[in-house]
Amino acid sequence: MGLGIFEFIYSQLIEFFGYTSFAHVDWRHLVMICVGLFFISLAIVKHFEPLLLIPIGFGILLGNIPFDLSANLNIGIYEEGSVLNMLYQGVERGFYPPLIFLGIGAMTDFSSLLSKPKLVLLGAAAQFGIFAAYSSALFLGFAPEEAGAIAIIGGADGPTAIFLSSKLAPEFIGPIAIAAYSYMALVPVIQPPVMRLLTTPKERLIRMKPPRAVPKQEKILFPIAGLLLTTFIMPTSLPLLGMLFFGNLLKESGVTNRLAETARSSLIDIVTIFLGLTVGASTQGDVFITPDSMLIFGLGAASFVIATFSGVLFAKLMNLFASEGNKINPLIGNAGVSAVPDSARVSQHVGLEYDKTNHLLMHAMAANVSGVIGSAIAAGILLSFLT
Amino acid sequence: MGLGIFEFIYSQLIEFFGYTSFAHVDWRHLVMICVGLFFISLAIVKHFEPLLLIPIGFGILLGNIPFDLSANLNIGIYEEGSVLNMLYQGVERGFYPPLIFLGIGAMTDFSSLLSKPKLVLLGAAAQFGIFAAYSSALFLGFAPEEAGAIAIIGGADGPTAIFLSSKLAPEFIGPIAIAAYSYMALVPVIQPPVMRLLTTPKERLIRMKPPRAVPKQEKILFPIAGLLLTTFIMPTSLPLLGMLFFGNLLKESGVTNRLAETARSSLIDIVTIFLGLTVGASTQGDVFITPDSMLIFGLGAASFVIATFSGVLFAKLMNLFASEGNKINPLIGNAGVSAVPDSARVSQHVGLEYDKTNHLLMHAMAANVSGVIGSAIAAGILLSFLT
Amino acid sequence: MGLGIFEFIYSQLIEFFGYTSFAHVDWRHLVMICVGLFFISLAIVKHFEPLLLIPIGFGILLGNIPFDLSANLNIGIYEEGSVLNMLYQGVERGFYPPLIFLGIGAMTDFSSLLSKPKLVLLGAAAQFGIFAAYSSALFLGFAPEEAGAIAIIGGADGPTAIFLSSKLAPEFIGPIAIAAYSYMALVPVIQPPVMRLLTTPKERLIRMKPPRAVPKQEKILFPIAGLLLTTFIMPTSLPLLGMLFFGNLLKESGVTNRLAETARSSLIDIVTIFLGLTVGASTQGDVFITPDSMLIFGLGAASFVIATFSGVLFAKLMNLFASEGNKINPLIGNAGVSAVPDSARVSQHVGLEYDKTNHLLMHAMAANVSGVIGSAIAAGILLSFLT
Amino acid sequence: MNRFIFTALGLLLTANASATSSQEGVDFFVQNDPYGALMAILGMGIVFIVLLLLFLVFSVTPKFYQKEFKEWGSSLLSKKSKKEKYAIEKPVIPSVNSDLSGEVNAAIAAAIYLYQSEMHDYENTVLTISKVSRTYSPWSSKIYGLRKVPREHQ
Amino acid sequence: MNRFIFTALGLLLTANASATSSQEGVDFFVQNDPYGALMAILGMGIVFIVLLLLFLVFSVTPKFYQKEFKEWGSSLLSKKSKKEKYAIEKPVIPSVNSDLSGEVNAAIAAAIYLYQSEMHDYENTVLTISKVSRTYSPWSSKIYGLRKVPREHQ
Amino acid sequence: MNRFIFTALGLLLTANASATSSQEGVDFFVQNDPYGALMAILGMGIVFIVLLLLFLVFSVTPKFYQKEFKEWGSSLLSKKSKKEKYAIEKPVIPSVNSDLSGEVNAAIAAAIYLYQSEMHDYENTVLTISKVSRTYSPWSSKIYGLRKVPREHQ
Ligand code: NA
Ligand code: NA
Ligand code: NA
Repeated sequence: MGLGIFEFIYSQLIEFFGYTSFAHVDWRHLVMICVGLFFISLAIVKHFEPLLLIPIGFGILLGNIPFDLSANLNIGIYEEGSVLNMLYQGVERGFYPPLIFLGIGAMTDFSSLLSKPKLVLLGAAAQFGIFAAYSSALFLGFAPEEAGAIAIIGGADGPTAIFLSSKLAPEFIGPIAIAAYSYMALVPVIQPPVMRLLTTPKERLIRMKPPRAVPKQEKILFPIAGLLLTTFIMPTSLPLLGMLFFGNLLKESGVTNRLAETARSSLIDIVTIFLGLTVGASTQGDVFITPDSMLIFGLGAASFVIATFSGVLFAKLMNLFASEGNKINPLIGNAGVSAVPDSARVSQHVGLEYDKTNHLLMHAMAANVSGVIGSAIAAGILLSFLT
Repeated sequence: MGLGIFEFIYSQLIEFFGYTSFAHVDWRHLVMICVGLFFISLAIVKHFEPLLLIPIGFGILLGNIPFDLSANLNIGIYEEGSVLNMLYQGVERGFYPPLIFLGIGAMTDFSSLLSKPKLVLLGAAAQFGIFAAYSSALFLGFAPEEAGAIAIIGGADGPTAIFLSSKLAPEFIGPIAIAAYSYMALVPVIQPPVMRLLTTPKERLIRMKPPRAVPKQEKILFPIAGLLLTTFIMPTSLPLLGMLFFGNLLKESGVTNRLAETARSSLIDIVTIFLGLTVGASTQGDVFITPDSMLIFGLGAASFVIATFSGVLFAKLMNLFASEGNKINPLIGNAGVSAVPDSARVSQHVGLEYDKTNHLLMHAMAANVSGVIGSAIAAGILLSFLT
Repeated sequence: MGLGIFEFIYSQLIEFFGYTSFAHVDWRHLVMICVGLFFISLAIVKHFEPLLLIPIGFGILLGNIPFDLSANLNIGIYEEGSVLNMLYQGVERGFYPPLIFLGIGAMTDFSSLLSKPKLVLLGAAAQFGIFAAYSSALFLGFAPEEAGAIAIIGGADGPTAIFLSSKLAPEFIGPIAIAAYSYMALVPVIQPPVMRLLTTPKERLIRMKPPRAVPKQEKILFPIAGLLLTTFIMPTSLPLLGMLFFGNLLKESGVTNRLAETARSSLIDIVTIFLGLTVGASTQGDVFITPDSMLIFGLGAASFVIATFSGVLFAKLMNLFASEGNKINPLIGNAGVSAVPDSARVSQHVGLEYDKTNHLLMHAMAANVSGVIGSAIAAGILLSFLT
Repeated sequence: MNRFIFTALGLLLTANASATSSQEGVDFFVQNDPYGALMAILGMGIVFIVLLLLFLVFSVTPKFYQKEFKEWGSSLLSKKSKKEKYAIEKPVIPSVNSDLSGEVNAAIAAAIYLYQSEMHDYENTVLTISKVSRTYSPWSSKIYGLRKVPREHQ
Repeated sequence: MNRFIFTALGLLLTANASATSSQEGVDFFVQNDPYGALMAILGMGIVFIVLLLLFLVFSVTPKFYQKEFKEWGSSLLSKKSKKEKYAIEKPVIPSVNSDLSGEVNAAIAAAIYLYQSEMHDYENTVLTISKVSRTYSPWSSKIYGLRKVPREHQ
Repeated sequence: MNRFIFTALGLLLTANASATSSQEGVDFFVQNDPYGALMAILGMGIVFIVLLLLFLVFSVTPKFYQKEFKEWGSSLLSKKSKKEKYAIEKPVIPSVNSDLSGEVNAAIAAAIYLYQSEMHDYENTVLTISKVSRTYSPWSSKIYGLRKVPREHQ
């Protein structure tokens, strides 16, 4: 009987072992766990986009704790009924990105753009990274819808990327979102070399006129006129731009402060937590580590570089037509890619390296917020043409 | 080949044009866009109910940017899967109104009512506007359920109107909600003439005893006893009144301040943003501008006027039975319609016109919050009888 | 004709009466209403867990206002489409408990545990209450899944109990949740006698070394290592522990304060309101007052007592192997059951009775938070073995 | 005639009436109430009944609780809460009887000015009003005037 | 050749073009745009058109509104709001023409230092920037420097 | 007998065990564990294993990180963060060794008084406790005492 008990306990331990992650783990889970740990330490040590990298990084850990899927335990992100799956619906259905845009609208001051409307064009030029990535993705054999979803990484805007890929290529949401957020965090590493390469020493010292103070009425008018102008031409950018301008009107109207405050604090925070965590958790090693994912990462990096190129070069092009005193410092061209506000900060940093009193931040912000609008329009175009 | 390219670009431009709103717009969209702009400027310039009119007004803009519905782009409020449609579920299923009532309960101080319980009857009298509108709607040919949903506009309470119409006549939610919120915003315009018409100069100078300070225990008892008394008689008012009294208990219990604080800030703000935006967006010109909508607007105006009449006249009736020194200033009768707190403010304003030291606000608030309870009960009655 | 009218009104009154709660109430509703009132007064007068008892108590009132179910009014918690039913989904699908754990993680300082890791074992020992209750429930004739769900009451953790019972025995969510929360509120009544019974006067005076200050790096490491260690062995505790450690990383990382702040304020408050209210409302007298419910209550009480026993006795056992100066005051053993933070406060109170300068709170908190982790693991085990 | 009224009342008070199915609600009103008169009478009747009940209960409550509730409360509560009770009730009695002093009137006027000029949403007014109501017990006015208002404005 | 351009433009400006069904979108691009060149041209074109429109409108707006809008506004608004208007516009004109004084430069530097050292999320930067932008009208700088920054840090 | 234990341990440590389907979980326990004894042994065993692991890891961590982690950290971090590190660690060493001074005891007593008298929810206690824990490094106590408490009360 003593033997019977031990046989029994033995079988129990086997049974128990089958429940643990050790029975299900493979190298890809471990690789992804390392990626998650890397994201978390990047956020904590280097302070790169911590509001995104901490949730995504921890989400990667959550998503890569393997278990017995056949047991119907309802705990994995791809199992219906699990809490992660419920929260993931907001990503899969493209529900979170417009809410994030609502919050961003409620916290963004468009004064810099209103003060110098011509800088808006830098935000247009940098979208070339998107369309170059679209061509490259086609060339690498992706279907047009997939190519469109991948291309949007070049928009340097996480919510836009998630929104568009949820519509065009839901199977690629994970790698596209991870690529977009990773490169957004790495903007301070990616952009400066390109900026230095394309500018002359003289150009880097160009001083721009300080922005004027923008009266309240213009700020109120902006979200209203902005909505009508952009969405009448490209109605498919409505979900993103509609919410962005709505949030901005809540902020600027002056009579709905409490709504604006909630939109830019609790609401956006809750959505950020859920979005980051589930995007991270969607990267289960066994479905995430694929050749396609690697191609997507490569295309993403290329599109960021190309977008920076186009932004800086277009600033130089605009200078050909600008009178003396109205020249644009091409070091703000990179900010057109969006990646708010990191790319604007990069402009400021690089600018200060060459002239300690030349503050480019405000001008770069104008290009920066235009880049957000520009890539939301580009997303609308891809959605229109590829649906 | 050069010709080929231009032919091609030509066909592309046609294709592109088909995607823009210009290919789909008609006069009704433009009319609604003007209405939306009017609501927004009313809120900003005149400060009429901005927390409602800004989201609704901007929502009207969003909802009237037309696009190619046949393309299944999933961006319109009536297309399943769009973010606007998801947010609209809370309106369509009557989910938001109880949450708004939760927040209102958590921010309302019922002291004024507890201090002078007899003013509660003003809140009953003003509900006559609802039933008069019901008769009128029947007379104009609406079916009983539709008539019930339309009649509730006279309750002067937006969430109640949305809740009841979502249950009785979902196809009319849009016009009913817009009518209710419009007239609530216009209370300062609609009510004063009626009040002046029905009162004598002497009546307008009646001074009422200051309200007593209400002990904490009574305030705690109120939501509990209020719930049991009202919902045992009319259980169908449970979704609204249950939440209202729950919010109030969170506030008054003194031991759940953090829950009350969240209910009356983040929670109600988030719901207000979503409710306002989607109610506005549900007014797509092509489905909204109909003869029925016009009738609904007319009935709504009439019921507001009748409700004000009944409130003021009932105050005068109560005075017939009141001893000297306990008379009610009939200028607070209008506040029984609810439209919290605008109608109470109207009482205060009109009262001050005739006597600069006679503050009617506190007394009007008692009638005002009773009006909220009264119309929630009326909604319960209509729901009971017409389901 | 006069008679006709009265006959008509008579029939109307009968009709109306059929709509009121008076036509549907039975003694069980009234009993439950008294229970609800008792919970509310316990919270207000005795300050026992008011954040739980006020919503649950008021929810019990809401759930026991009876009405004509056959009328399809869509107002009851068990009727699809009602607002209560929608909010109840978060309980039924086990969606709220992980969100509560997220908030708890974001507000919990694990320093006390990190400072004295060996106290973690008290949190393990107290879980014996769970498994003893499991045996007892089997003995009383419950099926294994039901027994598992009932047993988790001994974990003294409301969200864990709701989570597990939603997975194993959804039909018992109501009584299990009510039992768990009731006994958690009654911890100051249940535990002290057991603690006095099992300890000698000398033991009660043991002084423990003050906890050391824990460096920031260790605090950051804890949620990450904690996640990997616990969920690799028991992946089914992922939904609860994953969220707990995620919330804690948001708090400790130092770079995501705004997310942590939202998680521990608006987010947890909103979920607490909804969870409490709907758990309360799910106790409709006619489905709640059953012999099974009574057995569940009995088993719950027993498991709380057994858990306290095990915690205190294990502390004494650990002292057998501890050197002088490293002894544990067994008065903190009870805190291993979790019931955060009430059981830790009980340790402090009872400790002060015997020595006015011996503060056990910090040490008890270490056992307390370990108890939370311990019962989440126990829930994972039951879920694994019984699914 | 009276027979019916009494039977109806009797039925209202006893609980053995078989509840009629409300499914037929709409049909019934379609046939019997083409002008909405019945709905108006029943509706206003019920609204008045419910609110009259509220009126009656909360007219009686203050008297009731000032005797019974206090005793019950004091038997339940510890000495600590006695202090609280006084803190709550002391201001009550004088403020009920006293006329509005000039000072209080000024506080009301100021509060009203505030809400006229800048407060436009539900919460603010309600809070303003609750502040006004509290200023009737004069020594609490300063706290609310100084501490609460700025926090609500943000 | 020009015929096509004009016809296309004409069609863009008149509203009677029958919108083509977009269902065929993907198929179309599969067949006609294997390298993405068409998408690039059309896409960049549309992005530039939309943002050029924004540029044009908001280049014109300030001039437009400084004449018309003000009059329309002043006819609508009461005397109270006149004060506000001045408060808003006074700082505008000098700050546009004046060069950056040393003091303002210092304020910018301080703000930038702040965001470099501790602010790492979107909101903070945006707020910092909006604060910097406001410091161009010097007398508002103190308010923002002292009151807002600590509140945003928590 | 030992054979089984070692084989079991071996299987636990190697990863080639075929995971048994857990679908049969309930059936298994119905047949083999009518009194719950097996569940109790396995359950308590696993709970103890997991928490023992936590205990072991976090007993070792402090020593480990005080050597290695610091060096790794200092190689990664710039000079700016050196200051931070000192700010964090200075209070650590003295507070571990020092006995509780009277001052600290008073702080604890005050904190405990606070939570006894007015704080009744999870968060407040946890926060109180975290504040108490921080007062062990005496110079931080004032900040928490003055700045945090009022904010958490609201
Ligand atoms: Na962009
Ligand atoms: Na009303
Ligand atoms: Na526990």
